[in-house]
Amino acid sequence: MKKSQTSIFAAAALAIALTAHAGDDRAKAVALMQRDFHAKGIAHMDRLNEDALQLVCNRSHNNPPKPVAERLQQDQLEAIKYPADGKFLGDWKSGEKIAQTGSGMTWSDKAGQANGGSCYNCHQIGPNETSFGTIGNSLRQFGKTRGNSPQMQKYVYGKIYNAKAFSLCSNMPRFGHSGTLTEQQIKDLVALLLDPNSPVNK
Amino acid sequence: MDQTRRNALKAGGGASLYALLAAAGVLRPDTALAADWNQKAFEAKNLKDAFDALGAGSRIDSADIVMTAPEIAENGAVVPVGAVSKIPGTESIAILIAKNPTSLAANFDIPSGTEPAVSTRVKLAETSDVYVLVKAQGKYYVTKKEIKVTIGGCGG
Amino acid sequence: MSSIKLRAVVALSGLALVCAAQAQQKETAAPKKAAAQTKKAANAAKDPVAADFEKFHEIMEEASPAELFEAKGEELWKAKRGPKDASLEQCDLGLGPGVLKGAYVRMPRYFADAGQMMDAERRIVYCMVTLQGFKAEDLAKQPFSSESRTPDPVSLVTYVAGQSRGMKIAIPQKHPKEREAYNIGREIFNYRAGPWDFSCASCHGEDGKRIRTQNLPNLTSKKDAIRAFQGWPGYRMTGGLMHTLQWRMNDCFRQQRFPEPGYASETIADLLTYMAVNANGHVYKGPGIKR
Amino acid sequence: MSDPMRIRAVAKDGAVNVKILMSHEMETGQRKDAAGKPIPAHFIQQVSATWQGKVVLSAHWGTAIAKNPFLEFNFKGGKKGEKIQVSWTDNKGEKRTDEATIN
Repeated sequence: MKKSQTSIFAAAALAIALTAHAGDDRAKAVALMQRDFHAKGIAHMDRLNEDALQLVCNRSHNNPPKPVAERLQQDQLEAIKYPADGKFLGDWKSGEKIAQTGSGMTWSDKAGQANGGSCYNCHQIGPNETSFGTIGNSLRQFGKTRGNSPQMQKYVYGKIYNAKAFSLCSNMPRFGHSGTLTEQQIKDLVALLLDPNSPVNK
Repeated sequence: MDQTRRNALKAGGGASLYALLAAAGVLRPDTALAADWNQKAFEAKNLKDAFDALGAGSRIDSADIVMTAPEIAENGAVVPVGAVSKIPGTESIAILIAKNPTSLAANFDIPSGTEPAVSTRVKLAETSDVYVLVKAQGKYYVTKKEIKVTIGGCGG
Repeated sequence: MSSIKLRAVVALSGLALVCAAQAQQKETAAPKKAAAQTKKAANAAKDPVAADFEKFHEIMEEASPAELFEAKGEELWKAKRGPKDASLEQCDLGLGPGVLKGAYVRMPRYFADAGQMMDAERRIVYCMVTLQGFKAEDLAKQPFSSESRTPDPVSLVTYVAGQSRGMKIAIPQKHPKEREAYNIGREIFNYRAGPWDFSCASCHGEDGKRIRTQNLPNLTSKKDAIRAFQGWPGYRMTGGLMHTLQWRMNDCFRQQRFPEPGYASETIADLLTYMAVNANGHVYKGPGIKR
Repeated sequence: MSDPMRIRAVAKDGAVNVKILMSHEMETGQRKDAAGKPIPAHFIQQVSATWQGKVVLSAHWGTAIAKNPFLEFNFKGGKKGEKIQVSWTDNKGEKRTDEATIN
């Protein structure tokens, strides 16, 4: 099963790679970066290597053919690790702090430190934070309008864990997949969005 | 400034000696004023103490003071503030920031011949009311405006 | 003071607002009023906030602290310095030795003597090495401004940039290497990688977006591209430091969660070529002020 | 040693507009370094501008003036070609005077 997925993916990726017109410049760009960059702090050189998903998004200008996108989204979805205890709602107050915090994973951050979710950088969320970005959609009253069902909780958990499972070349980082946020942190963010007591839903 | 003279002024008990020297023509009044940095006012930890230390215990709200400042500061570290006084006989213009660790930011003496208008840039520790205090013919006039301090771009 | 200590000083600054440290208690304060404000802010999409920022930005740029660094740069440009005890007055910035007027708005460009694409800072470093005998490795050690130190190339770039104030940006694309640099730069701009899957385009590829309250120019569009050029080198209000485009690229890659690009490297020159060519035709206003 | 000020003085309609930029840290004394040690305050306390021997502005500053301070004012009487002097003194007793010609 695993193997066949990989080969389907490889074939698709190859097809895109072959049809891409800027391949030569891209190859030169990658070679140049490999030469000119250096590891610093926790940011090692392997970060310059595309993973499979990045490769497909890069070569398709973030617009992969539908069958490829669906296939790869399925892979991403299947790789999401949901909480073993089956609970998705953490503490919305902690969630708000995580949403506010923008540090983590840069070369100036330390290994092992608690990372932030940078959520406000891109989304409107709570009512009291007027300094929010607009790269992502507004999440105001997210739970109020969408409900708090177990399915919704699982969806939100999954979306934060790996946004690419739902939209392959989304701008949103894969916070769980990349090891940026812990299970508990993601639960807290789910609570921020869905807990009826969270100011987001007031 | 001449440090010796300043010390002499302090040692000599301030106002009386100053008046004496000024009367004798040793000091020009405006230069002497410049030497007198009001420590008590500048170190005051809240607005009331700062006003009191400036001698502005009672103040008149005035529409004749025009403050130019942003509603929302792009960055609290550099906030442009301009103040113009249309009050006749304006002698000094001060800028105070309510929520800063020390409230008094600046005090400008306006000699005759200089327009009662100054611009500078201040730091705001957080969203705060900013006051412009004008002294004219022995009375104090004031206006205020809230300036918001925001969080900008960047992830950390 | 050690550099580590300095970094911490910057991070601890009470007045320089650092994102990570912010406003975690805000949730409790005056919810009703704030909610109304949020709504208002969200509704007025092309918001007065941005207009207000711009207005005061312009007022401040009329007398920008960047001028202090321009003056410093001029002094450094003309002074005999380095192991060769020479000034930079014979440095060729692309228009002939010693020609400063208009040089900044025509870089990056291909320099045949070096056989390389060079942006202004890369070229100035090259001149400091070839004319004055400084070592490139030394200049690359601490190339960005800190509280205790403004590196010489930063002041020099600011001076050189000031000499193109009011001139039209005209980055050349005649030489094949210049056209190639543009194409490679575009690929670097769009290259997604790293733990957060970011490229430059993740933040700078769409119109009308912001991060927190900061507007994000769409650097792939002709209309916005000028904003990658305008105001640089810039006096950054946070920390009150003078920064060049070399710093801007470096810190963008940091926040992109990438490893660190080499200072004054070809990668940066190519990336800057892509962005600068897109800004061609606009009038450059000289060193500016940044948030 | 401190860097020179940038002084622009422009005569227009009988008044001189003066814009000054000073190179100074304006350290508040409120900040701490990595070791938790307070960074001592270091800021300009007094600024005065003179023209023809007459003080045309004198300012007293606290720690809230932004780093690399800016000051703008207008005075009457100055003419093109005349000089103005600007001096500052900080809380450590350092001082600096620069001169500019009115344009």
